Amino acid sequence: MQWFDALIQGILLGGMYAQYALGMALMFGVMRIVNVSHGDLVILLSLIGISLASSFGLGPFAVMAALVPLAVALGWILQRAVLNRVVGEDPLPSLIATFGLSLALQNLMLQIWSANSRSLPGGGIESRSIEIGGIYIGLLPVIVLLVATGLTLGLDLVLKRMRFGRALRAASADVEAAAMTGINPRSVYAMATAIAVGILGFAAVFQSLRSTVAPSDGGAQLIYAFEAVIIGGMGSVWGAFAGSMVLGIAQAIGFRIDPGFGVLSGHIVFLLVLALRPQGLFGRA
Amino acid sequence: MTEVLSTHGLVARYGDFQALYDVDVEVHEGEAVALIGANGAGKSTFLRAILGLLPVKPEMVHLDGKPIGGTPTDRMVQKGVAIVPEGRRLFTGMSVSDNLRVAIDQTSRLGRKGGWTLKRLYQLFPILEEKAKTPVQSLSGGQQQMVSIGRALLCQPRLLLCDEISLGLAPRVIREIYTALPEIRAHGTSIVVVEQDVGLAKSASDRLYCMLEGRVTLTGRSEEITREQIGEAYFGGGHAVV
Amino acid sequence: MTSISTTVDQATPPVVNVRRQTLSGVIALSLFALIIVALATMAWWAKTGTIRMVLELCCYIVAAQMWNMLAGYAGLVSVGQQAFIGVTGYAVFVLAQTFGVNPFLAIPLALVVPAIVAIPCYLLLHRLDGPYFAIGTWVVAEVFRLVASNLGWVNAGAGMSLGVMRDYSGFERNVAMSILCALMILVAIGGSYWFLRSRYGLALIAMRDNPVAASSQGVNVRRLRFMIYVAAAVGCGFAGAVYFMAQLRINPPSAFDPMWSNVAIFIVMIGGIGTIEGVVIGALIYFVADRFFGEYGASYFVVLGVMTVLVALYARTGIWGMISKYWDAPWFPIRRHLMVEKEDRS
Amino acid sequence: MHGQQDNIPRESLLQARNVSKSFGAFRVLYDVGFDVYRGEILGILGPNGAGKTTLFNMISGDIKPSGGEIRLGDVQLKGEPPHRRCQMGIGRTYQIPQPYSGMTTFENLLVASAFGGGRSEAESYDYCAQVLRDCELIEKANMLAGSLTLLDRKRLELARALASSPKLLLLDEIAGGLTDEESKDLVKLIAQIRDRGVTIVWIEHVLNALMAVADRLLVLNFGEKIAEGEPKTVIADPEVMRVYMGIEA
Repeated sequence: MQWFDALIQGILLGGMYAQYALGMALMFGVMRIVNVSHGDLVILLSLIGISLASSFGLGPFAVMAALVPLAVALGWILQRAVLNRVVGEDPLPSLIATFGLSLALQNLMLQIWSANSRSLPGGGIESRSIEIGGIYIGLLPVIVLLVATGLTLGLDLVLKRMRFGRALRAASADVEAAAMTGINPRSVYAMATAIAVGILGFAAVFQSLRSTVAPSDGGAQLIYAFEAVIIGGMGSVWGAFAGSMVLGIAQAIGFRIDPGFGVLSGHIVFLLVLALRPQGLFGRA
Repeated sequence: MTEVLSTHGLVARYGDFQALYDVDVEVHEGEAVALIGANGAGKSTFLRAILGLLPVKPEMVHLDGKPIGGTPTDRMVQKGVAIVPEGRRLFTGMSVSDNLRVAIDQTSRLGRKGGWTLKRLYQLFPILEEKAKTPVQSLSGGQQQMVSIGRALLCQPRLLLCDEISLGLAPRVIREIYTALPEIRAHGTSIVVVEQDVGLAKSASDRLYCMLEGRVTLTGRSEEITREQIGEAYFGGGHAVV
Repeated sequence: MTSISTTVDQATPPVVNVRRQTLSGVIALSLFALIIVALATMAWWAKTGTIRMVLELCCYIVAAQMWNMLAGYAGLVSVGQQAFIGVTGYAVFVLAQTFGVNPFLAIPLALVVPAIVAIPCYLLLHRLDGPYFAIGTWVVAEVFRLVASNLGWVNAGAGMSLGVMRDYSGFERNVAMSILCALMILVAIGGSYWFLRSRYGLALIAMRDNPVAASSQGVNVRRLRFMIYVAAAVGCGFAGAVYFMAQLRINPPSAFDPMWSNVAIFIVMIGGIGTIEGVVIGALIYFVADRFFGEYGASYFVVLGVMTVLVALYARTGIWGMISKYWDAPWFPIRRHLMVEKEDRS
Repeated sequence: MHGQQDNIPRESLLQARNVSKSFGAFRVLYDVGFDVYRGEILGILGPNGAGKTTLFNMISGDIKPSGGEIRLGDVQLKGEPPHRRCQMGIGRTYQIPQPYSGMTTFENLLVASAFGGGRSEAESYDYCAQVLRDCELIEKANMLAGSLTLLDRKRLELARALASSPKLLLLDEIAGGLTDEESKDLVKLIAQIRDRGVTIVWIEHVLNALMAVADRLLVLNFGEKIAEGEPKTVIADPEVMRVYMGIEA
């Protein structure tokens, strides 16, 4: 029973991680870029959300309504101003640029919001839970999981069905050939990053509802997103989703064994996947 | 005849290495021009330079008499220049129809009009309709080439650049593909074919240019140029072709 | 190829001369020797505070040079070298404090640890592509931090102190630190220079320029990358051992602090990746900036971050790259300049 | 012709048997088998996309065959990484020159000499200077390889392959774009290399150059061997004429 509970909690936790991982999988799939400041962007958005909530007395969903468009704009600017200049064969420039960005963002946040942990008041939804057969399931984690599933489904549909999705897939298969078909790679990239960061707008609200955030937390979120993408196997949004579930379950079970072992057991599953199935659990060999 | 495309002293380099030297080529409306030459002669580089994939000065390439050298590739496509690239360069992981849809998407986004529709394309290459849902990577080489040509046609080009479309295909398939060229020209599209196969190039073109070492060494009407002239231009002075 | 020379079958080809050193190199090398001596004798001419500051700078230079060898030559971009810094730091504390080994003997002994630990790390991580490799190294460093935080015999999250150092007088400690500084710089900068000048340096640069061609020319690219990774782990370990010995305290967050990577990357990128000169320049800039602006804390790091972004966007070769474009006077010349004599054959 | 006499028993240096290669559904080489005899120059002809370079890549170890086997003397090459094959005596050039652009011409050769040829550095200096002279690159010894012209890059490819002291030298289209005079000199140089005991396989489009020096020819089309043997006989083959330049005989 205890382990079944851990499994459920793990899946719910996975819903949170999926919201970080989707954007990372998208950006890597399309541009072969890993944005090191991915986690810092979540934290930045969270802190902006918290400030909005406290200054204007907004509820969590109003904050989300404000935050997601802001995140989309942020992503678009990030791509136009920085990443479009460093996309290319050599992974070093993009890595260094986003690394520097991460350093700057973290310290900028420290300056503005101080090192204190904060959280978003949720008006009670963060503590409500339902009991099913002796297992307490938090309402908020369920919402998180549902939103994550919806986002994955939506992104998958966009990629498969929409004009923009086709352009994105074309650019990720062969960017030069895509340009030869009339696609402007830079705008497609900008849209991709706008979506990737836009998803972080949702993640930021949920992250700051379910726990506290502090300027230095970004690194951890980046690592979770990264682990989920690798565990799931690069190449598809559902791979990233499934990888997030595995990571969440690994952490939840580890946490049951020993509270100090939670995050570590996620890392260990990641390293095991790397050792035994480097293409990822659901990736093509 | 009016000129669709012309290059004037076109020079292109990869880093420190100069690949094209003062190349002057012109393509008239409705005309088919062949570009021949050995490997490394600069034929593909020439196409890449036109398409904005290599940095060139604006005045080096004219489209309809206006300087457009160095315009980004996607904008060149919008201006009506499409390419069937060497090696086909299809979007792997996507179906035949999705590969074609990408081109349709872009022309409709930009409001470019033209005579090519999916239906018409399927009439030209009926096999593609049959394989519409098949992922492109599991097609045969010839079918892949048809997708690549189809994708370029759906960009509604006024000028179609074909880079070694016979490469690695069986003679029967090559014939099949080359018989589509007159049909394409019938739409008023000018064509530049880059070929290694001299016979094919001669029969498919009105005029031809032979390149060697980044320079044009021979040009003239295709039916007037002799095999000996080509041999000399192809390999450098003194060599006879077989 | 107008005249194929008849020397193809000539039994004794003319002896050729190859120039390896330049005037600028000789000057720089003399300065380098002077600096090593100055470092080694710091205890006799500098204050304890200065020695500590210089020691910190030396540790950063070593970490930066190791990152430079990894990212600038071997194409292995790591952001997790703190794993080896921390592990070796801990090894020194365990050896000296728990097992009573002489602390100065403990440093060379502890260097075995990163060498061994690096092997499984590399075997796991080398499967990851460019940017993923980088984050992978970070995960490994996090694993080390978390393990150290949970491990009872290194006192878990509370960390350890190096009480045994109290057996030595302040002067004795200063002497040790001075000599260790000199040794570190000698090994990291001198050693890298020696390596880059050797035949392996040829292979390393060839591999950086074109790994496929290098391997078809007989260079074992996979082994060379592996060797660099292990060597960089040991180098970082050396810095970690010295740094934490001077600190007298170690705990998981400080031992495995990602700050090490931040600083190393800043130094190398600003100075100029893929050159030793770049590391020296970058380290000096960092040192000066840290002295004057370090007190501004966070905003100082914002500036460092923004500068790193700008370098990645507009000046990939860093300061030394810009200098050497106009001024061909390397401080650490590694070229082999063939002296071609005008052949006086008729 | 410097060809081998038929009455001398020929010793096979390289054997390829049933070699095939596919990339996904795309078949590049199919069931190709041939021998390269010690001391000969084997020319390989074929249109673009016939699988010639793929064949070289499999001999040098850059890619793995999908089927079949390749032997060097008595050694099965399967599983040997490229650097080992180079040390075993297989030297190659690339069709698109692959210089170490940040190193000088001289240093480019040193890498091959020290690692492929197994020489000490001091020995390499003399040897590489000699190879540079032979390949007419000595004047450019201290230039960065990245700034060489295409012609010099091709020379560098050949020089670098020679610096690794190969038993078997694989040349991938090194004559393209040379003037007539230059290509004659190249032929002379290649003959000299062969006379020093190096076995050569040469992929080339410049037919006259190949005809002047090859002992045998092998023609590929669509990944299959369509002809092999005495150059004059092979080139007169109507199938070869049709395939090679699309000229109906």
